[in-house]
Formats: sequence, C-alpha cells, structure tokens
Amino acid sequence: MIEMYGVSKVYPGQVVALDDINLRIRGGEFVFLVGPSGAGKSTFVRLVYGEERPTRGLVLVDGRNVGRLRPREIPYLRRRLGVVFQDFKLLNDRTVFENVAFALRVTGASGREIRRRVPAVLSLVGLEDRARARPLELSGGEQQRVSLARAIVTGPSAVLADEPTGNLDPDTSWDIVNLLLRINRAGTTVVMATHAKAIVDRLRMRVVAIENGRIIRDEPRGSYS
Amino acid sequence: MIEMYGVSKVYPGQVVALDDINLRIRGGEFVFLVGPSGAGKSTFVRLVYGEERPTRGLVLVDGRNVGRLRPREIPYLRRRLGVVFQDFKLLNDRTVFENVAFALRVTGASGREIRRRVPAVLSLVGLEDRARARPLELSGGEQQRVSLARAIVTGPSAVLADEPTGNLDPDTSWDIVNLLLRINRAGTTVVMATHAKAIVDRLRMRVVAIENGRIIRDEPRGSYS
Amino acid sequence: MIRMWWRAWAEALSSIRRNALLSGVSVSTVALCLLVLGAFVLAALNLQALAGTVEAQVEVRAFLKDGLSPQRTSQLVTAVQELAGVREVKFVSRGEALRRLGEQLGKDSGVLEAVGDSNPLPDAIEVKVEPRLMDQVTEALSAMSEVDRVLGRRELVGRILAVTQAMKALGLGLAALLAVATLVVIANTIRLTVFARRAEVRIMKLVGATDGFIRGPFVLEGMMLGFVGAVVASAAAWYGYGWLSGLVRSSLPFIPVLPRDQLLPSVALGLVALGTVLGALGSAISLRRFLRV
Amino acid sequence: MIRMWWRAWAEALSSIRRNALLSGVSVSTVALCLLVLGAFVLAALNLQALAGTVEAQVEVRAFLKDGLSPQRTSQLVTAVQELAGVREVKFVSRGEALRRLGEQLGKDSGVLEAVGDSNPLPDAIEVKVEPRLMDQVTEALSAMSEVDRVLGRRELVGRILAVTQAMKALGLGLAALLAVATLVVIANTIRLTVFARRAEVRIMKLVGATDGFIRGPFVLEGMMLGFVGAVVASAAAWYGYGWLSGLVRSSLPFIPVLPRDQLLPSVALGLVALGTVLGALGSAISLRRFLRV
Ligand SMILES: Nc1ncnc2c1ncn2[C@@H]1O[C@H](COP(=O)(O)OP(=O)(O)OP(=O)(O)O)[C@@H](O)[C@H]1O
Ligand SMILES: Nc1ncnc2c1ncn2[C@@H]1O[C@H](COP(=O)(O)OP(=O)(O)OP(=O)(O)O)[C@@H](O)[C@H]1O
Ligand SMILES: [Mg+2]
Ligand SMILES: [Mg+2]
Repeated sequence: MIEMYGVSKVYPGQVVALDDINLRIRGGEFVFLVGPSGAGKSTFVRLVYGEERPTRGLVLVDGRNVGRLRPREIPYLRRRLGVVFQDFKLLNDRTVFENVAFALRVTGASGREIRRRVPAVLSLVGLEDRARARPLELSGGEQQRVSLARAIVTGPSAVLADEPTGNLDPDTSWDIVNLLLRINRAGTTVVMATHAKAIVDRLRMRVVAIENGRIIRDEPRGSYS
Repeated sequence: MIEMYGVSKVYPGQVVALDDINLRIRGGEFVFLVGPSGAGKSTFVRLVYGEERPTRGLVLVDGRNVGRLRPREIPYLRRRLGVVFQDFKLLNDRTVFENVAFALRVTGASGREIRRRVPAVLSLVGLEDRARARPLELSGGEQQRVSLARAIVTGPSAVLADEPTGNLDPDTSWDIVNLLLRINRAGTTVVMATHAKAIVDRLRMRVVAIENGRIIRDEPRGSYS
Repeated sequence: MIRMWWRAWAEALSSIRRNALLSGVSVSTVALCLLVLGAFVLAALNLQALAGTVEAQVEVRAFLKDGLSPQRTSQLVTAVQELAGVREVKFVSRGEALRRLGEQLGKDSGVLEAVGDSNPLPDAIEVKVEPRLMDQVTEALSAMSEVDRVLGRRELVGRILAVTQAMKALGLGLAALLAVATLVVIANTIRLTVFARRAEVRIMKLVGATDGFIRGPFVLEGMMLGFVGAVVASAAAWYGYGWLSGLVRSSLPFIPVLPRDQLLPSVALGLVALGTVLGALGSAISLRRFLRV
Repeated sequence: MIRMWWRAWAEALSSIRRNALLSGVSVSTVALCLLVLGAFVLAALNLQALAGTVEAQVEVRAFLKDGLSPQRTSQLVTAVQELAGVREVKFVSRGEALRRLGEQLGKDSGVLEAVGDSNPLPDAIEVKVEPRLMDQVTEALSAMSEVDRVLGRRELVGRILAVTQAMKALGLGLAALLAVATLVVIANTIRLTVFARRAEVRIMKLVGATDGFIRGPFVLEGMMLGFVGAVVASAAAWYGYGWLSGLVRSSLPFIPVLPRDQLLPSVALGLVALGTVLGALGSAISLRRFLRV
C-alpha cells in the first residue's frame, strides 16, 4: 500500500532528512517507525500524505506516484489516509466536535452521518464530555486525542500516526495503541512513528528504525533498539 | 520557593482543573509532577508563572502572592522562572538562535553576553548546528529542545518543564533529564511534569501525583505509579 | 450540491461570528471606503449638474435689420429654434431693449429722456445655445438675411466652458484615484483577514479539503462582509444626502440639488455591487497563495 | 537605554523584512489613503483660490453728481479707497461710459451718433469690493455728498457668495469625511497586522518581556511603515500635481493654479506627519489588547 524506492528528501539549506529510503508496507500491516529525534520520521510521514515531495525517488500509495500527483488529486489521497500530526494541527476556532466533523464534511458526509460518527469516535478516545470545548481549552494529551479522532473518523485505508502518544500518560497511551490495533485488525494499515520504547518492545510488531535519514533496521517482529 | 495553599482552578464552563491543592516546593528541590492526561499538571505550571490566576487559594513564589501581582510585576516573576512549554511556544518567524536569545534580550543582556551564552546552551541541548533554522524547519523533538534551551539560558532560579521529553526518543530524553539534574545540582529548583514512567521510576526523586485536579500522592523518593 | 451550498453559507456565517474582530474591521473599512467614494460621486454629479445650469445661461444676441414685418420676425424665430444647438429663442424689441438699457443705467439717469423718440437700438433676438455649438449657431445666424449682426461673448463662454470642463475632468480624475484606492484598500484588508487565518487554511488542506471546499465559505464570507459594508455606506449616504440637500434647498434655494430619490438608488446599487464583488474577489484572490499546500 | 533604542530599531527593521506581506499591505494602504486625502486637499485649496478670484470680481458702481471738479473727484477716489472692504477703485468718465455702451451694443448700432454731444450718462466710479462687506460699502458710498446713486447687483453677488461658500463647505465636509475614513482605515489595517502577530506577542509576554519591551519595536515599526507610506503618497502628489498644473496652465491659462513649490511642501509635511503618527498610534493602541497575558 505504501512503497518507497530510492527516496531522498533534502530540505532547503542542504538538510538531508531522508537518504535513499527503500521500503514496502503492505495493506493491513502495522509498522512502528522509530529513531532518534531528527531522524526523519515525520518527513517520511509527510512524503506519504503529500505535504512534501521527495527530492529523489518514488513514493507510491496504492500504486500511485504521490510526487507526481496533480494538485487537484492530492485531497483525494489525503482522504484515504488518516494522519495524526505530531503538532496536532487542530482548528483553534472550532470546537472539538467540529474539528473531528471537518474530516467528514470534506468528504461530503451528511449531517446525520456526522452526528452519528463523531460522538462515537470521541468516546473511543475518551473525550465524549469535551466535545464542545475548543482546542486551546484542552490539555496537551486531550488535543492529541482529538487529532487521532479526526484521523480515524472517516475510516481511512491507512492511518499515519506521528507520535500519537507523546503527550499521553502510559495508561492512556495503551488505550490509544489498543485502539489503533483494533483498527488495524479491521484491515487498516497503521504506520506509527513513536518514541514509546515500552510499547514497541511489548507489542513486537514490524519495526523500521531510521537514523540520520537512513533505514538501519527493518524487523518483522522487532523491538525499540 | 513555590507554595500552594488551598488552590483551586476552575476554567470557564465549570471545568475544575485543580481542586484544593496544598503543596510546598523548597528551593533546590527536584519534583516530578505526574498524572493522567487532563489531570491538571499544565494548569499547575501555568498558575506558577502567572498565565492563569487561581480561582481560590494562594500561590506563592519566593513568598510573593502570584495571584495578586500587578501586571507590571509579572514579567519579572517570569524572568526568574524558566518555562519549557508543552506546546513549545516558539517564535516562528525567528531563528533558533533568536528564540533562545530573546529570553536574554528581555532582561537587557548585552550583545556580547548573548553571543557567549546562546551557542553554549544550544550545544547543551544538541542543537548547535541548527542555530540558524526557524522553528518550522525543525523536527518536533528539536523544537522541544529549543524551548528547553530558552528556559535555561537565563540561569533562572527555577525551571518549570511541562513534559519536556514528550517528543524525544529515550536516549535524548535521558540527555535532557541529565541536563536538568545538573542544573538542579547547581541549585536550581526543577519541577517537571512528565509521562515518562521509565525516567521517574529510575531517578526516585520527589513525585507529586495529581488526578482529577487533586494531589493523590506526594512521596519524597517516589515512583510513577 | 444543495448540501454544499447550505454548508458554505452556514460556515461563512459562523466564521463571521467566530472572527468578530476581523469581520468588524473588514466591514468598517469597506463601509468607509465606499462611503467616501459614494459621497464623492454624489458631489461630482451635483457639481456637474450645476456646471450644466451655468452652461445653459450661455447666449448669443442677433441684431435684426430695420423694418422687418412682425410676420418675418416670427418666422425667423421659428427658424432659429430649429437650429442644432439652440435651446431657447426670445425676441427683444427695440423698445424693450431701450427700457432694459435704461434700467441698467439707473431709471433716472436720463438716457430714456435724452434719446426721446429717436430710439437708436435695433430689434434683436436672444438665443440660448449649447456652448459647444456656439460658433456653429453664430455662423448660421450671420448667414440669415434678416440678421444684421451677431453678438456673442465668445471669450467669456470659452472660459466658462473651460472651467466647467476642467472641473468635470478634475472630478473624474479624483474619482478614478479614489476608485483605485478603494479597490486596493479593500483588497488589502481582505488579504490581511485571510492572512490572519492562513494556518487554518493550511490545516484544512492537510485534512483533505479541496480548494473549492475551502474557497466556497471564504468567498461567501468576503461577499457578505463586502455587502454589509456597502449597505452601511449606502444607508449613510442616503441619510447624509437627504440632510445636506435639505440644508442647501432651504439656505441656497437657487442652487439646483439633484433629487435624492432619483439619484441615490442607482448610486447605492453601484456601491453594493462594488462592495459585494470586491469582497468576493478579494477573498478568492488572497486565498490562492495559501491554498498551495 | 541606548542599547534599548538600538534594539528597538533593529527589531523593527528586521520585523518589517520578515513580514514582507504585512509590511507591503500596510505601506500601500497608508500611501493610497494619504494620496487620496492629499489630492483632495490640493483640489480643495485650488477651488478655494478659484472661488476667491471670482469673488474678487464683485463690484459696486457709484454714479456721481454732475459738475464735480477733477480735484473733488480724485479726493473722492482716495476717500473710497480707504473704506473697509474696498479692494480697488476706478474712475469711469461719462465719455468712457458712453464708449463702453456703444461697444456693448455694437460699434455701428448708431447709439453714439444718435446721442451725439448730449451724452446723458453721468461720471461714475467702479469699486471692487469684498463681497461680505458689500452692503457696508454701498451704504458708505450712498452717504457721500458727491455720490448721486449707487448701483450694485446685490442679488447676483449674493448668489456668487452663496455658491462659493457652499463649495467651500462641501469641500470641508468631504475633507472631514475623508480624514475620518483615512484614520479609521489606516488604524484598521495596522490592527490587522498586529492581529496577525498576536501569537508572537503572547509568547513574548510569557517569556518575561515587559509591555514596553514589546511595544517599542512594534510602535517603531508602525511609525516606519506609516512614514514610508506617507512619503510615497507625498512623492506621488508632488509629481502628479506638477503634471496636472502644467496641463492646466497650458490649456486653461486663465485658471489660476496655486504654485507647487509654495503649496506642496506644507501638504507633504502634513501627510508625512499624519502617516507617522497614525502608524505609531495605531500600533500602540492595537497592541494593547494583546498585551493582557
Ligand atoms: N521544513 C524543513 N526545512 C528544513 N529542515 C527541516 C524541515 N523539516 C524538518 N527538517 C529537518 O529534517 C530533519 C528530520 O526531521 P523530521 O521532522 O523528519 O524528524 P523526526 O524524525 O520526526 O524527529 P522527531 O522525533 O524529533 O519528531 C531534522 O534535522 C529537521 O531539522
Ligand atoms: N483554557 C482552558 N479552558 C477550559 N478548560 C481547560 C483550559 N485549559 C485546560 N482545561 C481543562 O482543564 C483540565 C486540566 O488541563 P491540564 O492542561 O492542566 O492537564 P494536564 O495534566 O496538563 O494534561 P496533559 O498531560 O494531557 O497535558 C483538562 O480537563 C482540560 O480540558
Ligand atoms: Mg517528528
Ligand atoms: Mg499538560
């Protein structure tokens, strides 16, 4: 479902974030992306949903070359992916409900569907009673969970979660990871960039380790280090 | 140095974030603040540096009532505290160097002092080669370390770090915690709100656990749970 | 389709409410710019009308040969009336001319008595002309066999024409400058309000919104703000004009003021159209650069 | 202290560079608003001068009694010259008056011949007067023993005065409206640029900056942008005025145009002062609400 062939990403100023990445993630896989701060995990994720284009190489999602998508096509790519952004990227002037609903509205969902699905997914992430709050009235961990709720509410074919537990306590982190596992079991591909050693070591899923923009390890039932 | 007596904080909309908090942190202490997402840790920190005022109760810093400070006096309070914000709060249109330098400029430091201290503190957090980048050109963990660098560059009498390792890998997290420990040994009070169970459990410092806005545990050599 | 429309309206309305400061700033800027433009246009139209009444006073006098029969005279008047550029023709008999002269010099100045029965003045016709066609009319009159001599204060008329033309040109120039300024200032303001929300736009795109999906509510919002601003400006112009024209009519009754009910509907319509279009266009254009994500 | 100043300048300059879009929008808005205001003020000043020259044409004619000695007549002229409101006095002899009349009626109209030696016209003096003081002058003239009768076209003068006054009032009204609009629009624009940077201001306060520390560069930046905008507007006004007045002088030589070198320095100075002050004040006031953190 997600494939990279010889992918490099050099940011302006000669910052090499990714360097000759080759990787295939099949549909329905669950992959941990690990590596030190600044290794290139977020860049990897950004290439997949088309916020950045690769400097060299081929990024394929469902067989389509993301780097060559026309601007008109990118929104449709993004709707098939659910992204939990490392910095949440919530709309600060809308309520939690509206933030989550937005991902549905974009797809043209009906008001009925929105009223059915948004509360359901908010209760999945434990925020059913904060639906009317605005993002800046939430704690860091609550904001992070809103971002997750928005990512999964549309039932995307893949979820890209960029450190989705960075602001969560261990118990809540496990709740979230279990939620992702459940979604994965229902057929959704999950790519989770994370620093949560305890979680990676316990679950023993596929682990791709990046360092300095290169893949240094790719194990089917790996551990954090 | 930091004292709370009967402190409650109720946000608009009847959200009780803190409920009757009583606590004394002496100068030179190192305190972990732990608790589930939404427990009130960030609210605690915000009360100390005066972003929020308590609904009830007394918040004292160095014996002065923060809730009653005149607006003119608040900047001077904040300069004595170094704060690592959970959401970093960097100035996006300035370089990393300028962001860190800003905390010094505010105090009227000379250009010479700035040119001496900023590079030194940037290399402490491992960002010496990213000094000319802007925050949005940094990875999440790098941004977090800039926020830490800004907090400690002025040599404050207390550092309030709100999940300063949330976006960092375990190794880098340990580097940062060791840095805080070093500063603490030099006499600085450190309050660190965190979810990093591994770190808390290993260090065995004072742990204050908050849940639902109440202190449920306060142990001198505690563990995460 | 209908749902999309409905959503765009709902979004635009709630966005206006959420961003009260931005909305207030936009509306007040649009309203003031358009009010100034409207006031200026109204003033210019009235000045133009005033210039017109001045121009309407321009006349040529043709002295007639002696001894014309009343019939020929009245034929002449009819013929002159038909000339292009002639607005009004009036016959002034030699007796009338002498009386006027006497009046002009003072009734008891002795002119009438001195002249006695030997009135030296000829019959004449006074012709009010279109200033632009004055030369043409003068020529035509001169060519008539009944006419002895034509008198027109060409120089004076030339000046009046020049001044009224200059004023029209100045008004037009100022109006053009004002229109450009209004356009740019309103566009600038809307650009700033869009700029203040660029992060929002970026997030929407990252979550999978198409450009159209984002643009719809934004453009509608710009339209609404522009519309409201223009309506405020029009209302102010309406009442202001009523007040002012009342003032002028009562204290300067001889100055012709264009009637409000005839003039203002079209000016107001123009302002509202301009405001609405500018609001929409400004939003759409400003948005473009933030949609590239 | 000096370091603080230096820092504020450096900060303001680098902030202008960083926020190129905001700066461009501010400068262009300020420039256009002030250019319109300036153009309007210049037009109004010229119209006022024009109205002045029209008013200067207002005159009263006093017919003198018969048989005054040349000495008495010249004494009279001197006396009239001293009256308040009198601008110019000219003696018109009865012969001169008759010649003029003949000219007015057409040289060969036979008036001169018909009258022959028995010129019925009196000597007269023509007095150019301040329109406002016309009645007073008329009275004074009537009271003089040498004066027989005073003729003044009171109604016409009243109208001319009313029109020029109305134009002045209208100009003043429009200028006031324009000034208010300029103020609000510039303030609005600066408010938006500050609004777009409210997060930045908030962060500065949370890091321990005093209000003054933040305000300094902001206000300086507003000042600079206002100053630059005003200078652009002044330059445009300078060249535009030169061009236009050249045009008018060559094609309408009888319309008096105020000389650029006399008029524009003060107008430009006014614009620059206004722009700078508005920029600074606008920044300071807009900033206030975002400083409460
Ligand atoms: N827009 C950008 N412009 C320039 N350099 C960038 C940009 N974004 C990221 N970088 C650099 O690219 C490198 C990889 O960044 P990336 O965000 O992918 O790291 P990461 O693995 O997500 O790190 P973290 O765990 O800290 O989030 C870093 O050195 C970062 O400074
Ligand atoms: N400005 C605000 N307005 C209203 N409610 C708020 C506001 N800020 C925080 N809250 C609420 O107060 C509670 C405590 O928030 P706080 O940010 O202190 O939690 P926290 O312990 O820092 O959580 P986390 O670990 O997720 O960062 C939460 O329920 C949150 O939703
Ligand atoms: Mg990252
Ligand atoms: Mg928090």
